[in-house]
Amino acid sequence: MTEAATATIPVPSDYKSNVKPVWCPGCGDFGVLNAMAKAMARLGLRPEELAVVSGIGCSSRIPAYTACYGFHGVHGRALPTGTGLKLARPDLTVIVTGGDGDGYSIGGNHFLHACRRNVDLTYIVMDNRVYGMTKGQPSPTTETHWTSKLAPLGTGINEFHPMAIALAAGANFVARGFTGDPNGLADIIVQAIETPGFSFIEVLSPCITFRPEQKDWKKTVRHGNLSSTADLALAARQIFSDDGMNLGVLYAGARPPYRPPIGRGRVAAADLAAEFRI
Amino acid sequence: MTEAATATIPVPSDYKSNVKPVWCPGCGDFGVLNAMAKAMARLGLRPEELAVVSGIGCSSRIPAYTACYGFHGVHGRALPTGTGLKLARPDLTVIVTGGDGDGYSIGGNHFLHACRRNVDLTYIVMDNRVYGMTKGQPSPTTETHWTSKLAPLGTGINEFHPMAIALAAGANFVARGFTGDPNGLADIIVQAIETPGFSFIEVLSPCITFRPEQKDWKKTVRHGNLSSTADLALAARQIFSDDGMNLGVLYAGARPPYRPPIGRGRVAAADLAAEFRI
Amino acid sequence: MPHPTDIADNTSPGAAQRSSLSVALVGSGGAGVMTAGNILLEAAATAGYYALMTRSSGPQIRGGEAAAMIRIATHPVECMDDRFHVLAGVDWENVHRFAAEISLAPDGVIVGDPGRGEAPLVFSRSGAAFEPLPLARIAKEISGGRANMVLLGYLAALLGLPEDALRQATASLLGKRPAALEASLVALAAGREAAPAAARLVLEPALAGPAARWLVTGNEATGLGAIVGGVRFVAAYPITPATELLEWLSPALASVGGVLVQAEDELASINMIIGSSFGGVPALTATSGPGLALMTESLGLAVAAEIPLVVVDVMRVGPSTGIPTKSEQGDLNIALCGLHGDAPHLVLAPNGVADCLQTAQWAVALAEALQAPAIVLADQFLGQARAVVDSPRDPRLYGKRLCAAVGSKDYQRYELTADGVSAMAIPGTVGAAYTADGLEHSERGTPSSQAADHVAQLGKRRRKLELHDYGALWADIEGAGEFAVVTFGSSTGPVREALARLPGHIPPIRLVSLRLLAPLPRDRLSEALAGVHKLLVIEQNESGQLFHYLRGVADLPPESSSLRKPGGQQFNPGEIAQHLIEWSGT
Amino acid sequence: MPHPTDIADNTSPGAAQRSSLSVALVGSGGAGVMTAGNILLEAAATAGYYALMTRSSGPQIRGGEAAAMIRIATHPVECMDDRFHVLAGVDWENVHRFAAEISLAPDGVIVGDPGRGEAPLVFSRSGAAFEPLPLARIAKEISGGRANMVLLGYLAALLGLPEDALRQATASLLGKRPAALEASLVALAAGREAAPAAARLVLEPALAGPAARWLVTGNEATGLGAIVGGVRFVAAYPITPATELLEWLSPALASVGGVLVQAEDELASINMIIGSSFGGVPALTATSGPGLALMTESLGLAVAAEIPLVVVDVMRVGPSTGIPTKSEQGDLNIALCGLHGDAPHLVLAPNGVADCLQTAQWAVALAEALQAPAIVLADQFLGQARAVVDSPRDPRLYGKRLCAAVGSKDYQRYELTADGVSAMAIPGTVGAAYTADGLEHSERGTPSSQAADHVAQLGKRRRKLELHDYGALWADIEGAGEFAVVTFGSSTGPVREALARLPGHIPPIRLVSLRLLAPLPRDRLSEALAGVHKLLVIEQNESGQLFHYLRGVADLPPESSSLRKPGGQQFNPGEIAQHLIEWSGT
Ligand SMILES: Cc1ncc(C[n+]2csc(CCOP(=O)(O)OP(=O)(O)O)c2C)c(N)n1
Ligand SMILES: Cc1ncc(C[n+]2csc(CCOP(=O)(O)OP(=O)(O)O)c2C)c(N)n1
Ligand code: SF4
Ligand code: SF4
Ligand SMILES: [Mg+2]
Ligand SMILES: [Mg+2]
Repeated sequence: MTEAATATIPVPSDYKSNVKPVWCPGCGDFGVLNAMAKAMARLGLRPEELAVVSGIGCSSRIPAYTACYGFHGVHGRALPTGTGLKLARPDLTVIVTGGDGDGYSIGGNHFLHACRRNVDLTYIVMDNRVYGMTKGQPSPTTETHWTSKLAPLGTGINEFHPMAIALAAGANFVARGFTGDPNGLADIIVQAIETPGFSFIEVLSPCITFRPEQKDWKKTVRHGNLSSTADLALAARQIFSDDGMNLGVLYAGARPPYRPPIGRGRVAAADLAAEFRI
Repeated sequence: MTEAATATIPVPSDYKSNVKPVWCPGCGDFGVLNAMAKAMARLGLRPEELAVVSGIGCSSRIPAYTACYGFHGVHGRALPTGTGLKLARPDLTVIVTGGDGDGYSIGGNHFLHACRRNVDLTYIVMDNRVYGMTKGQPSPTTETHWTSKLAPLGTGINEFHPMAIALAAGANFVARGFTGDPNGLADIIVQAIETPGFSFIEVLSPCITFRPEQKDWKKTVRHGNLSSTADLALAARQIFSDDGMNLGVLYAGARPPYRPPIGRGRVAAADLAAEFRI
Repeated sequence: MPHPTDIADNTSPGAAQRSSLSVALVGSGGAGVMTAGNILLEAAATAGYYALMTRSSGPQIRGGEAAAMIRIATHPVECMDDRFHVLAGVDWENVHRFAAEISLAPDGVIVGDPGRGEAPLVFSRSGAAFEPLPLARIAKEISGGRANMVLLGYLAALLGLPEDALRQATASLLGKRPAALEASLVALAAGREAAPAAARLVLEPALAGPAARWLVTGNEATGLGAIVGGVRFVAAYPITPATELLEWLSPALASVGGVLVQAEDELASINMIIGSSFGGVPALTATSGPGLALMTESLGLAVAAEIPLVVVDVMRVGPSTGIPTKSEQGDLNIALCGLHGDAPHLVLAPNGVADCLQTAQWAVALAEALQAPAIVLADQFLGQARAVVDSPRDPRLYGKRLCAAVGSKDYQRYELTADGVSAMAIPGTVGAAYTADGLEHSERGTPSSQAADHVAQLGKRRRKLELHDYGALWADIEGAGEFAVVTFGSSTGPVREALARLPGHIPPIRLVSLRLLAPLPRDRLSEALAGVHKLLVIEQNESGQLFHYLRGVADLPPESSSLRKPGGQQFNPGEIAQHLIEWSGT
Repeated sequence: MPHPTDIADNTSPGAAQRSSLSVALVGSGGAGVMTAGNILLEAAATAGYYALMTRSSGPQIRGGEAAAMIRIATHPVECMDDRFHVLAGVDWENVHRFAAEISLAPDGVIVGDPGRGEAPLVFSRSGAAFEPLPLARIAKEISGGRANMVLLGYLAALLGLPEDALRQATASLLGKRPAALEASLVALAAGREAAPAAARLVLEPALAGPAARWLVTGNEATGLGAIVGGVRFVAAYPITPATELLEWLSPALASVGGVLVQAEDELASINMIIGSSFGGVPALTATSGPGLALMTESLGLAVAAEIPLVVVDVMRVGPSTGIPTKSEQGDLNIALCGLHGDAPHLVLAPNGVADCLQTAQWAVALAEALQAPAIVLADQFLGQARAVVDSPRDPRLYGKRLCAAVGSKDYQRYELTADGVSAMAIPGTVGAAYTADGLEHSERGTPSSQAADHVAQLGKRRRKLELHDYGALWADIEGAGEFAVVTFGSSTGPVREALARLPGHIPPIRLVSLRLLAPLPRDRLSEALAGVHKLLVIEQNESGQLFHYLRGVADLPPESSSLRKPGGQQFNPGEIAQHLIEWSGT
């Protein structure tokens, strides 16, 4: 992004870097990158006021493709990293990104506690129901009967329901988007960022290579089928009849975010020694 | 337990070892030990057919106080240990035990995935809403405003709802017991062990030392207020109006447990080499 | 002093026939480089040659440029040669990225379609001659014909691989798709026809038939060794480059009545196998550096509670996420010293593709015998290299645990026995119920904070490892003389070959390749190094982890030094030979 | 050859006054042993003495038997004495459990209520005289009177502590409860009255007023050092014996405008502080062995992505859960070598209670200057010991990071600078946005799988640590001569005192106590050991982790050996002095 751009009205391309994505041609994550850039432009934030944090996976490569400050950490720990960053630097807008394996398998505990802690973060999970980066193993959201080398008979395990868990754990904003609809997804991202507290967006983002059948998602998703509510019980009821293909905002609550007292103390560090003097 | 006892009708004391508990006098965990012993006697299993697995915490000391095979592992990992044991030894009855810190904080991810995986285990969490062993820090179930040295202003974080998470994650049996009612708790444990798949029991078990106010639980709990259902939506609705003091079985499903194919192969190990021969 | 390239492996440099030839096949995504490479490898095997194939690809997740690097030889090969004799490109898109990995011999050949332009300068400046081959045109003339197959036919002819072997290999790999197979056979023939009648690069005839050979990867060999050793339970979390090991194990275990579970993370993996092993079923997990790091807390539990288990670390470039697709021997430190507290355990390393079998099997046997965790340090090179090897010798080592008998009187799980090994009661055993504990404990297993119990149990756990007789497998020892090289793992291949290139070298140089790294058999090492006054430790990492470890725990000859190279690129025999000449000359 | 007890610290053994006296107060749960101990400690401080208190308790979580062990001296003390001069029991229930920790001097005194029976044989067989004191009876006569206070009054008189100091200390600790205070003062007086007029165990008068002294624990000193060094963000998960450090930090950080978050586990803790530090706010976590093990993967990330941070490991007995309440120096291995791949980082260790402040502060400064993680190895002894110390010197070391300026042109986060340190852009800085990465990367930070980038970045990360000038703080060096002892951490106290007990010892013995363990300043160590031909490495663990590390990376004198002792019980000066005499005599 050029110096001049900060003065003019920002456009999505201001939020993209010139690093070439390693993604397979046709990967759903391209659309998520586009939607993020659109959302950032709509919000009018400067790229350097934004930080994009991730773990490891194809989807987790996204930070370097934005023009924002980025952090590409270790597998499964994006949420704590984002949490630490936001608590220490409340002035930044922090977006945490990653995949279904990163977020729900190895990172599941942090997902639970991030929802509960309700720090003002936006968490975008690119769900392709597979481990793309390690070449096609089942993730928690993989359908029970999907077969793979590692699970030749399918997993035999019920799928994980991220939105249900997010609700039960206390996320303040819960939505589902689709990479094939970057404008709709950008709308959701804008709303998520603007809603204080922990916002969770599940994005259906096909893995063209290991789950080519997901190309059909563009036919099976139902736009705007989730209706936004601030009533937790209502939201929970919607989730019970959800088959994973309904798009939109499910829940937007009003729980005040966890705000750290950073920067508010008045004592000089050296004065702390007083209590030890005899 | 003596040799002779295996032939006669078992009594609870057959299931207790002679190791003296390190618990504070009055600790709720004594009642849980008693209830477990009662349940085991009612089930009539031999102690050596039972394995009790735990993590670290006051509550996690329980295995050595039983006369069963016990495993006292590391903090937060009791569920994977129990899972590995049960998958490798489907003939054993495996009970996993621990505290709210062990199970919901450091062990939260395994809780999620154990519910989802639905291996035939019974998981008993002694919830005292505090870290007893490390002397009084807040746990995920600690009330937002409870103050402690580590969180002098309270945690400022919403409490974790174990039963809601267990339901959302797919546990097959979900119940709440109270240590002050060892008979009622024993009933629940018997039912949990008899129900195939993953059974989760939240036990209100006061920490007399760091949460002395929990002595009042014996007045505030409501016996049998949860009504057992196999309908997930109904169970979820009950959870919405639950204040944590209702006792009983909330949900008993019929999802078939995950059964490993162990022991069913017919190929000799050495024959696997055939595929590599030129 | 001869330059190592002068003393290269080819017995008669000027001659028409060579005992080892190396080919790199490159092309963009979808060009079929890997298929061609696999067929070439299998054809070489069928024709009675030894061979080795490694792969490389661009940064793209899938569909990017790829390289299949194949070495074919009349003798066993455990590493790539210094230089490639042939670079064959289906096309040249982005293949400059492989420049560092593919160094061409000056008398080498570059084969490519003139219609695709010239090979990148990084390759052609080696002096290799360009042999134009109109791949596209030839392929087009064949219905269903593909350029990679034409190129392969040409290559086989160039190398002098029998036509039959090539057809057989093609049939074996493409047999399930008859149409593709037919078109491929035609394309192979067309390629062969386009080859010059008298090629400069021809292999010596293979010495024997392939009767007693295997075509296997290190990961597969590790998996097989584990199962033969007795493993019946595996819990693991996918990670490059260990995933293929798990993917091989999953159906293989099922077929022998075992089970593989995909865990939610590595913390779960290691604790699941602890659970299985506590239950009496030998268990294993496989991972790479990042996953091993997550397991160290619970490895300590396995030490303290005395639970046998095996962790295979297929090492990749570190630190942190590093370079997942490249090899390095950088996890030696964490494997040896990564546990908190005094936590003696076993660390082993296979030193070749086939040796992965024996080492994994031995690891299972040792873990079970000593009721301790064993870490096996394989690496990306060994794990993913596919090789034609002599059929591995069966070490006849099986997991055998000392178990408590039914009704043992006054059973003490952690009894202070002379050899440190105490009987383990398997759940279900009447009269021997106990609680395994990671807290320090008395002989009975009851938690104890008494220093005396701590001292006694620490001693027991150390003693059982130190007193065990590890036999001859602890190291491969070759040669004699006052100079010696110590190495381990995948560095052994190039070191061994470097030494073979210095026949009759004065002074003679011994080789010690360590298979058992911890506990280090210090006495045996001293014996193996008796009379040595100059020692070189060779390893693939930046900081010299083996060198410092050996200095720390063993008595090395006063003149000991270190040759190391970070990962990302394997040692080649030539650079080691060069170093050995300089080192032994001073 | 004199026996070390003959050369004990008391300058005139037979005399009425001593320069150091040690008292153990014991009793069952609720007996008030800790309150009495704390008052005694503060009274000693008020009276101008140096002092040290450690605690021990039975296996019960709460309310079990307890022991407060207090040493009072006219000179600074950093360890307990070999023997206790007084054992004072409110009662004797289960206190035999402390036998290993409380060894009584033959001329010692046992004080107790005859109504409670005799002291356990393990104590009385030392030959110590029993002094009966009817605690219950005296306490009963005082409204609200408690036995522990009567005992304390008696003890103070026995030791010759001024009455004023005792009253002042009591007021300071019980001031908030006036009724309890009043009763206590009466009880103290009653106890004092019951004491013999001419006691055999009297302290020499204190040498100076307490003006420039602190009463502090190592954990508190560590916390203060961290904050003064610049830390403003802490994320941590409770674990014994680090919890008190966190509990001190929580309100302290809030008061200076920082924040402490309780994380869900140690994996979250370490990554939260990585996030904070990436954001420009210096950050720390504290844990013990099991937690450190969980952090090593992400410590590797901090190495690769070059994120400054501090991890304090308050070591306890390992392996695994071990003995959480006892001290050991067993995490040196994991701190030095526990990361996968080649991952150079900083490891420091405080060598005394007060030194915790300086070392923590230095760790923050080094981490920030070198953009690398620093591990501080404190331990349970240092962390939980409460001591009267000279007010610590302010090392004036503060975290200062090289930051990228606004609008840096062509900003390269991982630029290959001469000293290896490159400017870090703090989020918000215009024109310098970059992505920090744990994958190997180019100078710009873009992931790279090229061996050349790997070699360059590995070199950069090693170089910045090796080229830094660590100044004089790397070690405390005392004495001269051809014999030397190297040690670290809490072993320094008893080693130093052992050496002080051998004044004029021939041969003279040098002391090197390492504060910076990694990177080891090899040249400075060589200098410090110049002329030494016999070296002894002293540490508190079973396997000799420091000894083997030093052998591995440094050039030690040929005659180097190791003195070690597993944790659970601290070294005492006498046993070290004894060993030094034997070792230096041969
Ligand atoms: C500790 C650790 N374990 C395992 C891995 C290997 N790994 C890398 S990415 C990945 C899964 C990625 O799946 P997901 O998060 O769904 O991302 P996707 O590639 O599908 O976008 C795994 C298991 C790792 N890097 N680190
Ligand atoms: C890896 C690790 N982190 C931290 C600890 C310290 N620790 C021991 S028990 C415990 C919490 C116990 O709380 P809970 O599970 O609720 O059990 P309770 O004592 O309340 O029964 C903690 C944090 C540890 N042992 N290991
Ligand atoms: S493997 Fe799948 S998720 Fe990964 S880049 Fe390719 S299409 Fe996308
Ligand atoms: S501290 Fe609390 S939980 Fe622990 S034993 Fe005592 S009463 Fe029970
Ligand atoms: Mg995915
Ligand atoms: Mg608890």
